[in-house]
Amino acid sequence: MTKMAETDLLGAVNLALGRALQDDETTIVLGEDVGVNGGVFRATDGLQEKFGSARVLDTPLAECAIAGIAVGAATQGFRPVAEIQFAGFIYPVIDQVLNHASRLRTRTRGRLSCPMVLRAPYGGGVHAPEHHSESPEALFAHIPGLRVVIPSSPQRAYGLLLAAIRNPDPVVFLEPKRLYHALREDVTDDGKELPLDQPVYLRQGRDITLVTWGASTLEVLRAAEQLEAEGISTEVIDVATLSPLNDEPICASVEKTGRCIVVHEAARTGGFGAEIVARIADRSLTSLLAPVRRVTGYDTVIPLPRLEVKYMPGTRQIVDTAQEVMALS
Amino acid sequence: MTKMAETDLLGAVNLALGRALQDDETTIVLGEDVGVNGGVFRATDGLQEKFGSARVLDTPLAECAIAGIAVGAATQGFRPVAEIQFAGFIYPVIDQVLNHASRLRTRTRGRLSCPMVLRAPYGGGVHAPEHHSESPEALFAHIPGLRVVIPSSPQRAYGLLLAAIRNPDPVVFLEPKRLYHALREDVTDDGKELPLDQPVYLRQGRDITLVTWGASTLEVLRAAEQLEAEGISTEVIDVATLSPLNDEPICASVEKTGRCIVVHEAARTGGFGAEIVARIADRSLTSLLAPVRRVTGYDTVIPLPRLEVKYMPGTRQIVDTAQEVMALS
Amino acid sequence: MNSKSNNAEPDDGARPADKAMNHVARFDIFCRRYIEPEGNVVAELPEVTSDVDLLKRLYRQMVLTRVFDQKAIALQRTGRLGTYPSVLGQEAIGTGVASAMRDDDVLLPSFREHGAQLQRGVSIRELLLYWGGDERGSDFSGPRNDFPVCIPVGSHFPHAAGAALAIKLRGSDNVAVVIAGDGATSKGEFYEALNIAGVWQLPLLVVIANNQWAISVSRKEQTRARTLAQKAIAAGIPGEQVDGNDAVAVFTATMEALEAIRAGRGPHLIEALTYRLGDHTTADNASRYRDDEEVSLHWHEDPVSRLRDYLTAQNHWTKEDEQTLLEECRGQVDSEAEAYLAIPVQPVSAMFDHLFAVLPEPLKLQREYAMEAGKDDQNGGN
Amino acid sequence: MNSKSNNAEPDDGARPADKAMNHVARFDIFCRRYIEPEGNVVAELPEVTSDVDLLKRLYRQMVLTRVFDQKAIALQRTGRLGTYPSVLGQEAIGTGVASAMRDDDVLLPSFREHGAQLQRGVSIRELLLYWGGDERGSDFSGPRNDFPVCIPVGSHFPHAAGAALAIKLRGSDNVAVVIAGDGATSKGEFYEALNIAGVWQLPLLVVIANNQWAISVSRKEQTRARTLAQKAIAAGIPGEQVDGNDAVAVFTATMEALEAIRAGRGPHLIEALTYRLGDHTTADNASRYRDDEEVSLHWHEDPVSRLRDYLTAQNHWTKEDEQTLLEECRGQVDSEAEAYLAIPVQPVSAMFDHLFAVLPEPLKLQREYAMEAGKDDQNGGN
Ligand SMILES: Cc1ncc(C[n+]2csc(CCOP(=O)(O)OP(=O)(O)O)c2C)c(N)n1
Ligand SMILES: Cc1ncc(C[n+]2csc(CCOP(=O)(O)OP(=O)(O)O)c2C)c(N)n1
Ligand SMILES: [Mg+2]
Ligand SMILES: [Mg+2]
Repeated sequence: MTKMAETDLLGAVNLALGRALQDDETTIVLGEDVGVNGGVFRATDGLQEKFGSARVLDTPLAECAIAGIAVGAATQGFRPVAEIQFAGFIYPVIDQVLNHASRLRTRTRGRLSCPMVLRAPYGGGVHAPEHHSESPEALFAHIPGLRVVIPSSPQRAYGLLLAAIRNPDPVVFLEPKRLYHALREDVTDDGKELPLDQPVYLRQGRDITLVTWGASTLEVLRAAEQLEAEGISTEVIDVATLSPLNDEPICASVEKTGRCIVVHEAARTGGFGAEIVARIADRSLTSLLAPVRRVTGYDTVIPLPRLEVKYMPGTRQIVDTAQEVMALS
Repeated sequence: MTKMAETDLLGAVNLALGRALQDDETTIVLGEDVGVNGGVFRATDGLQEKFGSARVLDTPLAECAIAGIAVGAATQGFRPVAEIQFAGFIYPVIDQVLNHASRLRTRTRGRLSCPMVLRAPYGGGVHAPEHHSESPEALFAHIPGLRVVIPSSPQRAYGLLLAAIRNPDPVVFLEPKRLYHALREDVTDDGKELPLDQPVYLRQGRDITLVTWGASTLEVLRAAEQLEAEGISTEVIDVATLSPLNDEPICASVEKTGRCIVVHEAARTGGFGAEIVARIADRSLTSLLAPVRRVTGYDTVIPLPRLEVKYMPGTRQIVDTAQEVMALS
Repeated sequence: MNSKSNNAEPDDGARPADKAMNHVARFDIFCRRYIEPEGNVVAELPEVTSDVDLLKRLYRQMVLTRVFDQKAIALQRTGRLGTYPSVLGQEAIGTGVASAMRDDDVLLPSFREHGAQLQRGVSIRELLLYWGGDERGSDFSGPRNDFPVCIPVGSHFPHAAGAALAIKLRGSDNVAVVIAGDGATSKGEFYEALNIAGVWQLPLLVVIANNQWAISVSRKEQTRARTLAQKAIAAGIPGEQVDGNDAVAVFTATMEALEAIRAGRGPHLIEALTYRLGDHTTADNASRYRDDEEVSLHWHEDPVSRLRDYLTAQNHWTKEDEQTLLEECRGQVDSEAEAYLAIPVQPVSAMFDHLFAVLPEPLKLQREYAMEAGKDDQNGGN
Repeated sequence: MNSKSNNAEPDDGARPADKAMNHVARFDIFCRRYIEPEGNVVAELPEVTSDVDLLKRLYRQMVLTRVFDQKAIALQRTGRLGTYPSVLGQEAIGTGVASAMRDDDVLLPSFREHGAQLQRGVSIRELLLYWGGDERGSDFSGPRNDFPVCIPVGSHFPHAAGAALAIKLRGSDNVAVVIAGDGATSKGEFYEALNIAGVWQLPLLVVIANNQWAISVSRKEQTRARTLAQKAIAAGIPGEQVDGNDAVAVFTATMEALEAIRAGRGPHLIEALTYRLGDHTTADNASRYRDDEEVSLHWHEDPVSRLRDYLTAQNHWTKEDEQTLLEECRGQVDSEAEAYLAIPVQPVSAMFDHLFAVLPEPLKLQREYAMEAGKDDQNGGN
């Protein structure tokens, strides 16, 4: 059953979950409020009605156990897709992800494995309460044996989430909630996945490479247009799978343009932008015509809504930084 | 009471804890087995006997609560020094550290604060069981409002731990357990702290800057000597306070030498080495004569003891990489 | 409410099959109530509440809480407040618990305990400022040692144990009081903190505001335990239920527990039974997961009208008293709301200024950059 | 062991003061024992253990476990094994529990349950390989779905609930069995997993091997709960104590619990009372924190001699049987140890080869580099 429909990123997540539940009866969905309520964002809307409460399970309020139960079920032949309601509540599961999910295969030399997905809405910019605007991708991207995937459009959300669910290893799938309703596009519910471990070119250009992921793609693309108008041609890359990081396309682009800016919303120090820069400084240093800059959240706690906008890396900062980088070379 | 004595890093930690307990009655020590047993490594040996079980508290087996209790006591005027028995068991406390300890001051605009220290032995190379050889520093170094401090000698362990305990904000203090008994030096128990937020020059040189921290300083210094013998002069910097990172001395050194290698034991991708490289690629790019390389643990789970040595970044790899970097410029 | 006799049959656990089985321990859970719906008295009111003025204070405070709640929702609906969790129907818990506390006790509230915070002396303006999205709302001028509200559910239980440890080490007789919901009892921290508090006999009171729902997850889906009070048994500490819509019962149970704790008898758990009459927050639509009929039935249990009915029946309260009180409350809330709305946004530098006691050198450049970038209102991702 | 009557006074919880107090729930904890020290029978042995061969099998397995344990310690002392946690004195638990399990049940052992693993079909060679520091030791050829041992204390409780969920969803009647120590009951995951298992009525058996110590922290310092069995009450599921040094009691309690669980009656908790006769691990020195005298007293409870004494008294076991058995066990353990010692170290590439199902492209270069660098034995930080 193939349907094409215009949908937003949230709708695409819902489609992919429905498709996975439909195609493979070992797929289950669990989390707080994912059942009757369809998730606080409605990512799981209608799924329990369609697939029953044995496969779409409302859990008690216990994130660590949600992840740990997913681990246990995954080792015994299921493909759990667990939702953490907001990324701010994901920290109690790091232990389960790091010490168990990402290691069970290697600990047992392949005897047991852990094909599970941990989904969570992440990021700021939606005027949410305290602790609801976190960007923790760097914490997960440092964990060997784990994939960290972040979609930035409805189509990519659909295809990457399906790929994540079908992947034989654990995936942390972070959904930029600022994009949930930000753009709509046609998504064909054909069950086709998109490749993991593959950055995506969002725009081809000459002068400068802008590397980003998640909600920041919006600002980066906007900045790219402004820069184009000023005669600066940018190449925009959405990293999509942060870890394991395939730096080939990024380094290839930088070797072409000679300049690079990495943009992300998380705090700068120890953010995943550092890894991108380090790859470039290792592999493509001699191609660089200018310093590599990062436009990111500050090394502060993301403020409550009234000041939040001042924390988020904005289009203007990207444009300014690009101009500065151009001027430096 | 000032005593000078030759001691190892573990002994220095013990001295600093004793001094802090002595000098300030709001200092308390808590953790699993820190009391009668004196800690599984003996870091707290004799402290309960001397300061009583009200100030040196054996806790039940619950890491998340240990950290959370430290948070609660810290807000009410105490200076808790909590021990996590091994860094492999520290992940359940990330939630408490990230969502609470590091934020209470900013959340309350300074009304409450959290002067606590979380100590944990970390790193591999001691043939420990599974889950006992972790290097999680990068996870903490990405948390705004938190300090991450790692000593690499008995003197620095003493001075930095005292500074961490007296600091008005939370500190994660990671002790490289491979160094616990690796070297001895005179430590004067004079209550003098060493400055935080300050990388330390361990060796001055001309040709290449080696940046590192923790147990890897051993290999780096060994490599530096070998390189010296080959006519390559290295500058060695121990970062000491990873976050907030003061990159001035690092960039200044790289601007002098034109070359840099970062060495750490944790997995490479998303490791804190990336941040060091990113700072250099931003601030000191034009001084670079060669790519910046990282010599690190692999992006794999650290193996069990029989294969562990093959995971750890060794002297030979550092020397080889330095020679390569020299050859590239 | 169930009213079995004291020596009822065991509810759970293995039954003795033969001589191989020794009885080792027995536990009982009780539930307390003085005033039932419509203000009828089911048991003589306790000594501590013999003072009518106290009862009136409890009542006034509940009404103030409710008026505040209505205002907050109205402000949110008109875009002048952020997402807000209504406390409608649960006013007796915050009011009853906080009224029994001493000023030098320490409160660690969940995100829904505006009533307790108001009673503790947090101003309406501060509450609105916080829910309006401004950190200064947690810089209370009133109870300086109280915690800000806890958003990550249950993560404040260990803080409460830590605050109680500080009290115990200092040798004083104040108490740390933590309030959280039924959902919070599923989190590991709840049990970890309770267990340690038990071992160390900390001066800690844990109040569970069991409003039967955790967003869309019902109490029954949250745990198979018949009561939440019995979770205290796991920690070897006393646990009891109280009718959380009976302000007198909440106040009395809290008072007695606090006295026992001050006397050194260690931690205590109170499960207060209530019902969330509103949506989970202003971002929620409860009709997706529960019947309006269920909600209507629970209006019958409403704590505010219950105490009013009682006071009225005892001739301590009149229609005029009610009118005056409502006007007072509305006046106070409205003027505080005005004051809140007049508070200008913090400067960009505020992000940095309380991150550390002293801003570390490496962050100073970022602060300067942020101030420069922040001047421009175009900037930022929104 | 305590032997109060069934209708004993409540041990805990508020007592009814007046009419305001309703009794809501009651819970009782029992402890089961058939054979006491010196092999005396305190209660008629249950039907399921009427088969003498079964008792002999239990006994042989305990002896094998003990002989294995001695060998492991000896290997560690001579530098041929890593840090090792002895199971001395606790053999009845692993043996009793695992013997009552079916092959298609799933075991999730703590790090000390070598006895259970042996009974499940993990080979001695594999156990030694694991404790010798080689991941291949967790690639059991026997119970392919069993978990490897869990080192981060208590973190496997949720896995057990997850495995039980898988079983329930599949509709089969096998059971997930998790074993952990007394210390593990202080971890949040223990309660979280128990609670969810209760709500979902999962086929889960939780066995707590209460050996009175968590390294240097005594049972009393671990929790104020009088029993660990009563922690089940928090989750609304049955909990019971069993004399963990009585293999018959452990086997029987497990058997009955498994039957109930298979019949769909949901999760169950067994606290098995025992004592850790050895050091915590070979890296520990227990005399730092407990008296030798305490340890000596507990030798009296030794599960191995207890069952031997019983069998001997019943004329089912002779000195010669014992001699033969010991020789058999030693022979088996020695030859397995030889086999273990002959296993060469894994190649460097092994670090990468099971990290993912298929090594991602970006990691291939690292793998090559590692193989190149690893050739050189000088390399590495040690
Ligand atoms: C750790 C955590 N997980 C999830 C959430 C999202 N969330 C906010 S409130 C809530 C339900 C809380 O239920 P309960 O504890 O009963 O309190 P109530 O809302 O009923 O007052 C959830 C799931 C959260 N804030 N924290
Ligand atoms: C989460 C965690 N914290 C600390 C440790 C270190 N540690 C290993 S065993 C142990 C004590 C465990 O006690 P218990 O659960 O009673 O099991 P036993 O050792 O008695 O079998 C501790 C603290 C660990 N392995 N995991
Ligand atoms: Mg609730
Ligand atoms: Mg134990």
